[in-house]
Amino acid sequence: MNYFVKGNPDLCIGCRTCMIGCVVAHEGKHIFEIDPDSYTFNPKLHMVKTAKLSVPVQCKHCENPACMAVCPVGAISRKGNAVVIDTDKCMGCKSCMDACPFGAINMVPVAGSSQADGSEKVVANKCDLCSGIPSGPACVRVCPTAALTLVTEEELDSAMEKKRQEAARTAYREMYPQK
Amino acid sequence: MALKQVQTTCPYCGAGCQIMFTVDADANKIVEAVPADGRTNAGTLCLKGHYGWDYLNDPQILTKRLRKPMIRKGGKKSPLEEVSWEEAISYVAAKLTEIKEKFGPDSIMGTGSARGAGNEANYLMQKFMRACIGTNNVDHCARI
Amino acid sequence: MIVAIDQNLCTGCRECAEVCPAYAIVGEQGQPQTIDVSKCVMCGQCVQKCKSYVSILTHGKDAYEKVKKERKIPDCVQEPLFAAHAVCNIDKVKAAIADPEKFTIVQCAPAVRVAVAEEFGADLGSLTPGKLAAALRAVGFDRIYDTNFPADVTIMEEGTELVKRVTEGGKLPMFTSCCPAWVKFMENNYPEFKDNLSSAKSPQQIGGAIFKTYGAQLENLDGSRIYSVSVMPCTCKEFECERPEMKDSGYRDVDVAITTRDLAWLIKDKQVDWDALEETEFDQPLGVYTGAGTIFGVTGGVMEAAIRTGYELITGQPIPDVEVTAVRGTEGFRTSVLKVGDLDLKVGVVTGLKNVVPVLEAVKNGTLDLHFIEVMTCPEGCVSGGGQPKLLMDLDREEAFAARREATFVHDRELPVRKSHESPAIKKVYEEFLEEPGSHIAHHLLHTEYCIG
Amino acid sequence: MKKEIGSFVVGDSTKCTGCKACELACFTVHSRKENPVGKTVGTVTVPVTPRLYLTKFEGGCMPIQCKHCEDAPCLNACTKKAITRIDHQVIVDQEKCIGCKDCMQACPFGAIALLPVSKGGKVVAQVSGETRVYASKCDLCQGIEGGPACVRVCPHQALRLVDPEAEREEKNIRAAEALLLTKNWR
Amino acid sequence: MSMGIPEIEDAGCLLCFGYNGADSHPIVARRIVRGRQKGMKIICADPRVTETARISDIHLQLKGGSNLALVNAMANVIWTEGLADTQFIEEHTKGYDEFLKVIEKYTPEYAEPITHIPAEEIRKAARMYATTKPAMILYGMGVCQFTQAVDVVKGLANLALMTGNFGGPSMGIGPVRGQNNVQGACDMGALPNSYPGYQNVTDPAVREKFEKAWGVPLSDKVGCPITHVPHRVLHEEDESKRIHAYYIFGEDPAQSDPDLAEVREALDKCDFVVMQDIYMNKTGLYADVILPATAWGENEGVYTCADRGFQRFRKLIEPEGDLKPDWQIIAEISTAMGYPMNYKNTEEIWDELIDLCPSFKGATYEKIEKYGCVQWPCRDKSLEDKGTPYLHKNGVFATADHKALFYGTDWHPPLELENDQYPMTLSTVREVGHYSVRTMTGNCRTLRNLEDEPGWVQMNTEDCRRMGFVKGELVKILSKRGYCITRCLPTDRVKPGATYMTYQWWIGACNELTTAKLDPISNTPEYKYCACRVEKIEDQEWAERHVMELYDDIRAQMGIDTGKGAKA
Repeated sequence: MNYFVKGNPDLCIGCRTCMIGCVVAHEGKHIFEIDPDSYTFNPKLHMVKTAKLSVPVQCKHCENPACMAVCPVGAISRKGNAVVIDTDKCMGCKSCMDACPFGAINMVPVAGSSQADGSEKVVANKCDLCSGIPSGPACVRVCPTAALTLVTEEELDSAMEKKRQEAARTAYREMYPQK
Repeated sequence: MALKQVQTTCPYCGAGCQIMFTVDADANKIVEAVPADGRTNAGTLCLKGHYGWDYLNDPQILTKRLRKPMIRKGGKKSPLEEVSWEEAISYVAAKLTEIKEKFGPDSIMGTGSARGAGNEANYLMQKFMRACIGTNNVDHCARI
Repeated sequence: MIVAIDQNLCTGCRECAEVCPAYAIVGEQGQPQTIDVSKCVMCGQCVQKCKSYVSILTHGKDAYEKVKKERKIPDCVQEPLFAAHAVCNIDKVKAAIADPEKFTIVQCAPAVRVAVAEEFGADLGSLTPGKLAAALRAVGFDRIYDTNFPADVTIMEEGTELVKRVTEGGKLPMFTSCCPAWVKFMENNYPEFKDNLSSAKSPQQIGGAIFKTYGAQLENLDGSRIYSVSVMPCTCKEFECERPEMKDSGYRDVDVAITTRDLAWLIKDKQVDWDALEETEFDQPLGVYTGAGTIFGVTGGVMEAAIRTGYELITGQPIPDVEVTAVRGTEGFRTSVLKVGDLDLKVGVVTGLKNVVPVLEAVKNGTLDLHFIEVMTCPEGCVSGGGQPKLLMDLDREEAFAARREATFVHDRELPVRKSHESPAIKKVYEEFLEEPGSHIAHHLLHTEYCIG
Repeated sequence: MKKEIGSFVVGDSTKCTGCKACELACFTVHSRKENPVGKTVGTVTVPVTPRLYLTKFEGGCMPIQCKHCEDAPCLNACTKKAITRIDHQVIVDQEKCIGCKDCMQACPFGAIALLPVSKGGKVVAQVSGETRVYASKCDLCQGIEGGPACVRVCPHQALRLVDPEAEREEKNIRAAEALLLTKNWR
Repeated sequence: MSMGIPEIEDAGCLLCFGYNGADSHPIVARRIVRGRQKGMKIICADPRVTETARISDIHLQLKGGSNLALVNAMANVIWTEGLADTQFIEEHTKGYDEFLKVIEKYTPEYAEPITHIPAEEIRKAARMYATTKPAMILYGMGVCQFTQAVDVVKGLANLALMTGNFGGPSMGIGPVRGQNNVQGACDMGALPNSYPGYQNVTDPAVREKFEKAWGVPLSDKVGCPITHVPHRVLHEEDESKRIHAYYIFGEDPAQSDPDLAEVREALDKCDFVVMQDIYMNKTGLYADVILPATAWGENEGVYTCADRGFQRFRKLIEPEGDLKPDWQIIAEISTAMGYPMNYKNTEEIWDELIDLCPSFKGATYEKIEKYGCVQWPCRDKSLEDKGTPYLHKNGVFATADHKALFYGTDWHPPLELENDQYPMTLSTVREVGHYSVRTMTGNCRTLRNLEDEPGWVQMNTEDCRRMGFVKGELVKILSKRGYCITRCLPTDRVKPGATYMTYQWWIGACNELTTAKLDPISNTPEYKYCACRVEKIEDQEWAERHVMELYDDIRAQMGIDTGKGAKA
């Protein structure tokens, strides 16, 4: 089962530290020394603010990923506990962007690359669970209110188990209220 | 490469968060900033705390660091010319003294700074305005 | 078959099955469809709907020419050809024109003059009767007559029949019989209404019968030398003229019926430059017509024409307002009650064959009591017929039908005579030939018995 | 927001019946630029050259057309530089195309076909007399009033114009609201 | 702040009045969110749906400019429903009866049409605040930046006094000071009316002490507040009062003061302007002399954070260029003018000043180093005195008789109301990713990439639909005083007719529009309320280019090669 990071609207205060953390983790610390327009600032999670809530939204690393199913060049695959995009294969056809019901994929230019007409290559961009980056998902680490949590298979399973036991207990209490 | 750890207070909002910096003394540059266990921030930082320090290497995105004292010698609209500290200090001292004698101490206004300067600089500024210039005309942006 | 579906072109989308009013198209979704001949009324709505064209990609570069030859379509035609198509009889017409022995008479339906120009790039619903007549002359017909004239005759016959049924307690309600697809539908599904059908033939057949008799006299030729061609907005007219009983003139009343689209092909085949044509008149005396005749092309038009004359037949007074707007409109079924003297004439108009079934059921179980019901198979009368110029995009349907309908009413308003019985040509044909409506000769030539087959 | 990436039309084989109204409409609105094509079939004197292609497959059928890729293989493959991006949409210049077929091979969707060029109501011939062809692909009805004709005429709403960026923001909101329901997941 | 920041999360109830923690102090917002998780009740009074409002139990979405009406109405409910802590009022306060006379007419029904909040909601909020102990009030610029700021601060204090919410932890009333050392600058006496340690300049005894310490006679006249400077330069007749020299240190009035057009004119007309700063900025364009100082990270000293905590800040890297620390520049100028100031380091200055201020006396460098943070008052130098987490312990107030004074007054509307020519209202708000005038964060690469010129104007989605604006479209926003161009951000978090802008943008500079009308006592401008109008820009291409050109012009004036275009 894939892992995923999810935001808790009750804790999130909409400050977007996670979005910068994500870019720093993927582009590396040298971005604090180079020209800010020389790399692509492409957070892989997106802050959503409505009257009711503020929370970042990112890829849920589905088990039957709709994006992987529609990719015509097989650029999307499972790697470890995450669903990742190989941006070398990707040609920006946006099928995955259309297929994803969460809007977790956007299109970003690849700095320094160029197409035949001189414009920058543009490819699909989504959360890769910081695969290959030490200390795990940066967004979870930098969030000041711990609104982001990494949900692993084990945690999800144990949570389900706990809920089922609780359900059993309540069923039991219906029969024997005093116990 | 000699790395040293320095804990300091964030220069931005009033929460007074403590940040632990890793500094490369030889290259005289900051390597990393991580949250420290401060009384108010307890090991967390916001985006300005985490990522608000790389202005120090003067990327000139918005504007640039002032490096040398400058005076507009040709009057109001004339260009700024770089001068030595001695010249600048004496020029300012002379001008302020001249205006103080001509119009009195209350015709000079000074400001403190609620930002990076620190308490000691603010103390000296108000002491300078009160003791040296002789006026209480000192204020800062707490009011705006 | 008059209307057929090409098995190799049909993608099985069944859009035609949805519009077919007789539920005559069968086949699985995605498989080539077939027409159940026993149910098909050849109205051609499937031909208007089908978009599955001969594609270079799917059927190959030379498939187009092959299909064109199969369907005997003139070589100069380059327009897209579709799976659902109607038969093309242009070769028969060309042969007849070329044959010195045959005296070719052509008659043109009311709805053709408001649509044929569209095939030459004119705006939808361009009214071009003058150019139409000129084009028919240029193509080489010997006599250019107009179906609007027999339409006026139909009004005389059918109007009289209606008055007789109403005043002498004949079988009611009386249904119009000028739409051959409706007649075929009734024969297939409601033969019990046989006697409710007006015995009058359709204007095409009345015209055909007159041209081969009275017309022949005028040309002092023998009827056998006349080759009668009709240009119709309808694919079913070809079926009607081949009906066994349509030979009261002693010969086939109408030898062949071609559609508006066929006519356009014929004009192009003869290299006639439509834009350069000078307007001319239809030939006399059987080409003169009234406003009542020309509005046959729209739904409610036959009813309005019949009332314009019927009113005077019953009250002896001219109708106060020649424009009987009460029966106009495009809804599938609408009724109204018209004060005709002291008679409250209850009339109904049906357009779109799917709307006639509930009406028939209502008449059967007595919940609907009307005197006279006009039935047209096509969505908005003959202007939207199966043989009319086919629209590339269905988005333009409403605009096309509305434009053609408006052009028909404009033509009606600009005509000097707007009631059939006031037409000089009608008076002349009755004086010289038909004596009076419902006379023996009129009954022999212009009326018939349906539901034989 | 400023339009950043290209829109595209996508079909839905669960709704498409395969009637080809879209192909005919696509050809009609595009051919009118250079040919006297009116509203009726009779006015057409040139071959039908659609820019989307009804495709049958075991699961049913649907039209296939260009996605206007942001890093378009066809654009990159076109050595003649006949394919450019105009207002975020990938457009083939009919005049420049020499029919080398590279773009057809580069496109993973098969969204490009070689079809005859027609002008002034006639097929355009080359010096050799053969018909001139060009890489025909969807241009999202750029410059045509009312937007993509295929979407407008489809009787079953089986074609959808996708504005990926606008839809992404709406989907984001729905996804965020779902997080309200899953926050007590453990 | 009377309480400490960590205490926020243990409060029973928080009345968050005109304060948006999420954008101003994310770490304070963290405490609010944790408090919420621990079951803290939240009442949020704010015209917008802020993050705090979003998770609040009661959101009093009041009409801008109606603060005092709401505060008085809440007081009215607490009094009429007998929820007041009469024992606390008896022992620790004065002036309760006169106060009651003022708020008598402020029934919730009276306040409803003014505040646009249903009377029942006001009752519910007042009851929740009065009956949930301990209850804490946090307020911010939403209270201070009005012409009735001081009255509303006193009004909020009344609520705390009425309900006995003083003297213990997680209660009291707290202005969450915005900037890192604004509390420090006030502590150090950079105020026209007070010496360091809030000792009043008009108090002869105090003045005498400082005259003795500094060896010179001192003026007893209260000085000129910063917001009076434009008037004192342009319209002051009395030559001895007209301001001829302006020594600006660590400030950027040409960006952060209201009615920038007037500020620019004043800077232009002022005979001699000195700017001592770390960055070239808009004020620098008008300065006659520029003195480059070391920036944070290149020097060290003490800051005072929002809850009165002295904390050290330390040098990280050596400064490049011919720079001096601020204190050294001031000392050298003073010495050059005949008043010698020679200090070896900041600690020497610190030791001098804490001995002059009784409430700071005990906060030596050594103690701050040891405990990391010392909240004043800390009166005893011994290490046992660790400072004061919260003030007014056991209800003992700093007045002569240790009793707090009630103060009631009537509400009056803001001074510039919307009219037919300017039908909407503008209020300034905070951008979480940038700080103050943005010369520091604007040069931080990732902060700039997250949010850059020309900023946003938040507007109600219905208004946007009516005016035909889509998200990100450049619009022109105008007031009587000026205009600027910015991007439209339609949001449901804002009520129709209201617009909100952040003030640190050079192009989307909302201070071109703000009014310079001041609170009579605090002289704070009414940033939170002025009349404005928003206009559509037809040619968006021109607008986008125009914004880029404006941005590059200003940067070129500041001597930067603008090859590197900003991502507008």
